[in-house]
Amino acid sequence: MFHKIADRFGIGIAIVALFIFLSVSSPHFLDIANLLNILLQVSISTIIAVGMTFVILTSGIDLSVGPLTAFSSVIIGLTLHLDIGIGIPILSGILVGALLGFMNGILIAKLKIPAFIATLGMMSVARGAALFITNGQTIHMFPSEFRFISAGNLMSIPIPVIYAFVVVMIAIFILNYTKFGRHIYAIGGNKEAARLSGINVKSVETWAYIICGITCGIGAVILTGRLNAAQPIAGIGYELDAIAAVIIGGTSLNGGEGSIGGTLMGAILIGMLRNGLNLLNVSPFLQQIVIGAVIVSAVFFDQYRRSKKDSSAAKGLNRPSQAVGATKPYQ
Amino acid sequence: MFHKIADRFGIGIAIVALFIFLSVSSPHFLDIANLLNILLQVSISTIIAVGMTFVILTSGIDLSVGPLTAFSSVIIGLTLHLDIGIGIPILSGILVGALLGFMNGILIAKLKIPAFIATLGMMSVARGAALFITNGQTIHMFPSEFRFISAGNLMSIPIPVIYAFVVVMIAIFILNYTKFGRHIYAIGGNKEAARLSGINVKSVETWAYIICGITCGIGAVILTGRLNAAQPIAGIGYELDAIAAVIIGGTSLNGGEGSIGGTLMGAILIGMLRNGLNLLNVSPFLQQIVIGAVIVSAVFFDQYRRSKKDSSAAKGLNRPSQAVGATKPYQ
Amino acid sequence: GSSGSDKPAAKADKKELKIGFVMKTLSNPFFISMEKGAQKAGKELGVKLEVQVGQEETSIEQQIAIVENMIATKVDAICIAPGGSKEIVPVLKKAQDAGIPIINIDNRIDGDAAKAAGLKPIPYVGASNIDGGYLAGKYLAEQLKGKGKVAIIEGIQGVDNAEGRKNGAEKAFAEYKDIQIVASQSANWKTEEGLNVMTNILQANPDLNGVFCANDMMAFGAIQAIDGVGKSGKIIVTAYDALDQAKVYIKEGKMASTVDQKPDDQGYYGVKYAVDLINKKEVPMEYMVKLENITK
Amino acid sequence: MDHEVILRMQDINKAFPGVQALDHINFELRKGEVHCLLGENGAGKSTLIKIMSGAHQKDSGTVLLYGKEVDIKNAHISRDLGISTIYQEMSLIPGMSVAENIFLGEEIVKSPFYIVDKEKMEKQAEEIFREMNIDINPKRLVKEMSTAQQQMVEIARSLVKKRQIIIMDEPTSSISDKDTHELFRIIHKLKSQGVAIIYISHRLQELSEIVDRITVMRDGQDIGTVNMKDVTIDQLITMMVGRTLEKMDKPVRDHIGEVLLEVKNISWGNVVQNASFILRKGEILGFAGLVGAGRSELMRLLFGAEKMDAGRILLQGAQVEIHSPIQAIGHGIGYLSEDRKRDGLVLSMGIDQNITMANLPRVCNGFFLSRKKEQLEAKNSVQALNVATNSIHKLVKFLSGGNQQKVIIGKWLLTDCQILIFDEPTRGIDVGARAEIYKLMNGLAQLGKSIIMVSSDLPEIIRVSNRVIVMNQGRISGEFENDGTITQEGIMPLMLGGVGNVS
Ligand SMILES: Nc1ncnc2c1ncn2[C@@H]1O[C@H](COP(=O)(O)OP(=O)(O)OP(=O)(O)O)[C@@H](O)[C@H]1O
Ligand SMILES: Nc1ncnc2c1ncn2[C@@H]1O[C@H](COP(=O)(O)OP(=O)(O)OP(=O)(O)O)[C@@H](O)[C@H]1O
Ligand SMILES: [Mg+2]
Ligand SMILES: [Mg+2]
Repeated sequence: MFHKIADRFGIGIAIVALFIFLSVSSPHFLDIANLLNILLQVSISTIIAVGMTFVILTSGIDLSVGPLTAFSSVIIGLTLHLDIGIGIPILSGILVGALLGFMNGILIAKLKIPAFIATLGMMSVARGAALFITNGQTIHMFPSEFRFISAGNLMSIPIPVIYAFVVVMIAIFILNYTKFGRHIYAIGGNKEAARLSGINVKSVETWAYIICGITCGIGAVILTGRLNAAQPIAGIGYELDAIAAVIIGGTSLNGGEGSIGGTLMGAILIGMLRNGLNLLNVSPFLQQIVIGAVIVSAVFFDQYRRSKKDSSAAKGLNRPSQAVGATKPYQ
Repeated sequence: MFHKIADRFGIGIAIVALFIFLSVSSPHFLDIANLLNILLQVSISTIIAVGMTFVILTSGIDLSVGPLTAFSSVIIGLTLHLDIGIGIPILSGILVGALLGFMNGILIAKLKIPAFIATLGMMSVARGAALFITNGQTIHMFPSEFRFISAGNLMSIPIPVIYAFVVVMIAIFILNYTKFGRHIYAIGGNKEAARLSGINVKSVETWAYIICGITCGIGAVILTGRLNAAQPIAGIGYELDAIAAVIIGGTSLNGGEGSIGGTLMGAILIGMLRNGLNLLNVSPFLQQIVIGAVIVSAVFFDQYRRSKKDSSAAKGLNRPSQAVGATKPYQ
Repeated sequence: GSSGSDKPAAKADKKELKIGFVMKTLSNPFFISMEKGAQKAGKELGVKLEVQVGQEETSIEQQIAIVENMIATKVDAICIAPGGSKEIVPVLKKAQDAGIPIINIDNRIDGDAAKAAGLKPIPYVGASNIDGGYLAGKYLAEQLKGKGKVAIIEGIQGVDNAEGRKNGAEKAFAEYKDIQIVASQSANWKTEEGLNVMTNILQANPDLNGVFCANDMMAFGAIQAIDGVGKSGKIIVTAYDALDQAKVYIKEGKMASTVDQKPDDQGYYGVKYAVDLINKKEVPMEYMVKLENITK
Repeated sequence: MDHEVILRMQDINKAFPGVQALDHINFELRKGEVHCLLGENGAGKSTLIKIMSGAHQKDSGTVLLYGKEVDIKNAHISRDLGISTIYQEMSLIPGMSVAENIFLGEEIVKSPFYIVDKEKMEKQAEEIFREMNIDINPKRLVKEMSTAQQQMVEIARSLVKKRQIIIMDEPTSSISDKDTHELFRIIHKLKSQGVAIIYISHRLQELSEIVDRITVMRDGQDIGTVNMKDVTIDQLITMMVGRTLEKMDKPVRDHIGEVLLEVKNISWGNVVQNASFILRKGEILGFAGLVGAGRSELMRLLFGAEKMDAGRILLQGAQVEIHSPIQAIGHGIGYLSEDRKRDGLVLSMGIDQNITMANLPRVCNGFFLSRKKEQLEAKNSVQALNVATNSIHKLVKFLSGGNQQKVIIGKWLLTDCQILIFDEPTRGIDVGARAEIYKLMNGLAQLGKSIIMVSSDLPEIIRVSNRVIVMNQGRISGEFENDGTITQEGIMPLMLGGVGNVS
């Protein structure tokens, strides 16, 4: 069973190894409270990494997730202060994320601007806009209902963790069980073949960016609640975290191959690492060194294991038979 | 003549437009001193973007250029304070850059770790190491010979500009006129084909990262001289600047196509924009919006112009372009 | 994991006390000095410090995570320089609820936010950025005899201390009718950007008389820029943080002043009062380190 | 001819994940012979030659060159041993010039600094092309050239330096008859100079012109080596497929119905000029022409993959707008592109997912994909088309060419298109699979579907089509009803530029 999971998401082994190591070396690591902490701390980055997975699967990239989150957060903050309840602010934050994602999509799918440049530009524009409309000031203090719904606890489970779980589930579902999801993979695998098979490449691509924007909006809701503040400078470095989670999870930057499950593992690996280093009170300078080294080694062992597996399987003599139907778990 | 240049480096038109705009709107822009300023201010980023061009041409990426520069700078600073002259410090700074680049190369070419992850790891490790060996402190005050040779003026031309010029020239020469340079393009164009042509792909790829590391080392020499300080936290955001310059200059993130000339233009565009916005004392919030918008528009017009040109030329001409290399047999 | 079995050593004197010391970053010498002061106090008082920082000054989320982790590891007290004065409140409430005493240093926790969250009063050790900015601005204006063109090089926009210092300086300049602010640009706390931005400001304003840099790091860049146009000493530079190197430049006449927020004192008293809190001794609700404008 | 053995491969084994590609293979190559490797798709031919060229490493076995054991660790070593290779998968660098591609890896350099001597390389390239009797500018970028020209560049690459062994893996699959002719002339010349050539092709007809000996492979094993002059093609086929193939039926004509599609005056630059034709229900319409005649482009325009400059399309008498493949598919038109890896398949996906890609709604329950339905459809297709695979989830990149082609056919069959355009459906496909594809097309036509088949293989066109349209330089230059009287000789002149009986 475990073997199977590790097989599907190679990085699983690294996570388990790290988990065991941290359990042994820190007495606090295994506390339920701490494990929930880890999940809470990775909830935002997981959600955004899910959106990023859609984008990267189409062989794109989104550098603007940090500023998108900040901008959404600022919008949420401003509308919350209008005293119109919490529904509209939450909705408008998510919609604003979707809108900016849509703009990314148009630039990339329709105007054919390389995703790197388009989203780099958006990164700069959205950040500037967030600073501009707030005049650089953080917006503070929100109603407690909002704080509860975005970052409270439900029977001692942090609500952001629940959101992350739901987002992950929906994403897995979309990617594996809908037409749209299949089209995402097809486009990333071979854009021209997808186009000639009657897939509306532009629209699917645009939607990938919209989805990424929506995840930023959801991330912004949680962030705003967690901080009880909307900061125009929030989300610095989110793009690297999200992309790293996606790639550690085995999704290829070339698109077409990868899974949400992998991304989740990637995000958890990073979060667990940061948490563990805090718990072990590793010096901040060394922490950076360790984080870098662990990420690289985790991916290295994953690669290594896969290449081993390939070559050992090859020794088996099975020649292609005409027989069809050996049902294998999808993907 | 100009037409030809604009053709080769599409972004030239955007640069000219921006140049004209700034000349008209700021009385100080056209001063020789200011133009030299711009060149001076882009010298480091140009040099590093040149190294990045090598890497991206092989279809790789190097996220670690900022921390590599910081680490080199710190090494230079520490050795300068040993009072052993300025030759050895300069050399060791550049060698350290080369060494870290070599490590990137090994991780990527030999251990097959995706470039994004390998250099992301290096980014974290090198930054941590730079902070660690300096204990986070900046190293100050260096001999005036060093400051002259790294950042002085030669007949009122800033020496860093000369270095940048020399680096650009050497890079153009290497990429266009040497076997190694051609192999860089070949690898980026079709790695498998290059391998089957007997090219030592691993070695060429590794060298691309070494070169990138060397340019970081050279950048570090200039930076250390210009600041008269060696900071472990220098170079934050360099990677985005360098990659942006390369891509604005028309090099494809997929590798195989692009030029140093384009990269130079890209770096100058960014530098000119920043300088102009400072001269015009544009509010810092707006600056970000403007920078993002200008970069995206510049690339958009470049794309647009090219597509116009293409469609007016023989139909069908660009269809088979993906014919070769697009087929990656058995991945 | 059977870590829950041993009860939290409720301030047992025998057990070494663990104090969580949270700062914004360690990539700024200011915080390194602060840490030194804290370590000094730690050594004197025989307590163990767990020093944790975010990746960057703006990484407030990471600070929150750090505090959450400290609650999990059951530190005996937390001494924190918050990356955001209000953002940090919710997690500090959690810490208080877990019975962990808190000392606030450097950046002051927002009073309204604290009250709204039901936070018990938290002692504060620190200094006012607005006052410091005012001090530096005033000194610059005085040096210029109340007349001239000045520039401000700001820190990262939207960050409390950056805004405070800028606002303080602007307040001082406003008191002199012949002082004109000709440029106000951000260099994101960075030396290299300070150099480039200052160069460009000088280009647009060749007749600039003085500049206030919101931290020393940016001032170091600005000094190189001024050197570059051969106006060393002619353009007056005032800055903030009192780094050692700044004092060197002041001695050389390249810089006029730098505001000393005494980060080492902040760190020292932060830890000291944290230990006092653990030992149920009384501590002042506010201890302001004395700001000092260091000049030649 | 002396019979000195240059290369001997003994007991070679090579496995890929899930496949024993080479199973105790023995092979020998003599000086000055043209030795053909023959076998069905996936038999292991390319794998065998890739071991000689250093692209793959054998798992076990020995390779002897002039009696001495050699270890060919990489492509460089292979070349130094005097072996040059033309790969089946094009291996050119698109962004580089022809001359640079030809000399890739062994560039000519000059002093100072060992800089690459472009002029000299271009001059030598020009000489090679002159010798090959074709007109290619060595300065041109490879990406700007047609597939056929690129293939000629590949061939030129192997002639740069004198080698003892030249390996050619399907060199003629995408070049014109004229170029094929030139290639054969060169092969004869090389042979007379004592060069040994390993030649792989699925075009059995051409073998007798050049081949001396043949080694037949099947399922990774060598079935035997024979002299060309001792065997007939039918015997070879039997060796390859392990059974005798049934004879191909003549095209049936009695089910052809009314006019379904009318194409009027389509133009696109000078690639397609004023092309008009009709297609009837249940008909197989062949498009003949030289490589580069504009057939593929015409089909792509019809399919909406490119936007036409002028022209109209009528379906059952009513004009339709087709500006994108989506619209084309909506009108019941499907297109099997000529380059299956570039335009047809998503290599990183499984067989099942490729098959359902163009018609996902068919395997959906409302909004949701039904895995069950998908597997059922895929299984049916795979069985109906006889795709050789052990699982419908197998990634298509691990299938051999013929089986990949069948997957694409399966994809379009699932769309229920009334009009199917097959562009070079049998390129690189073995005889067995070919026969299956013909049978399939016939079956589809009898079901009332209309088929357009573009092919550069004239015998194939004549065998399969009910009617033949000939194109030359972007124009339709002739049309024939295939009443059993048309011959290659009759069509050829129109392909080359004559004017025919346009009806
Ligand atoms: N790199 C690879 N990875 C996995 N399987 C492979 C690889 N290369 C070849 N194969 C498999 O090995 C077998 C032999 O393939 P090979 O390419 O040698 O066939 P071939 O005889 O050249 O066929 P064709 O006529 O279609 O070119 C096939 O089953 C193929 O799927
Ligand atoms: N990259 C290119 N550069 C120049 N001309 C091209 C290019 N691609 C196609 N052409 C030209 O376009 C015309 C039509 O090509 P098309 O591919 O449609 O021909 P075809 O008859 O289908 O032949 P093929 O068998 O090569 O597919 C030819 O004149 C060809 O030379
Ligand atoms: Mg083959
Ligand atoms: Mg064609």
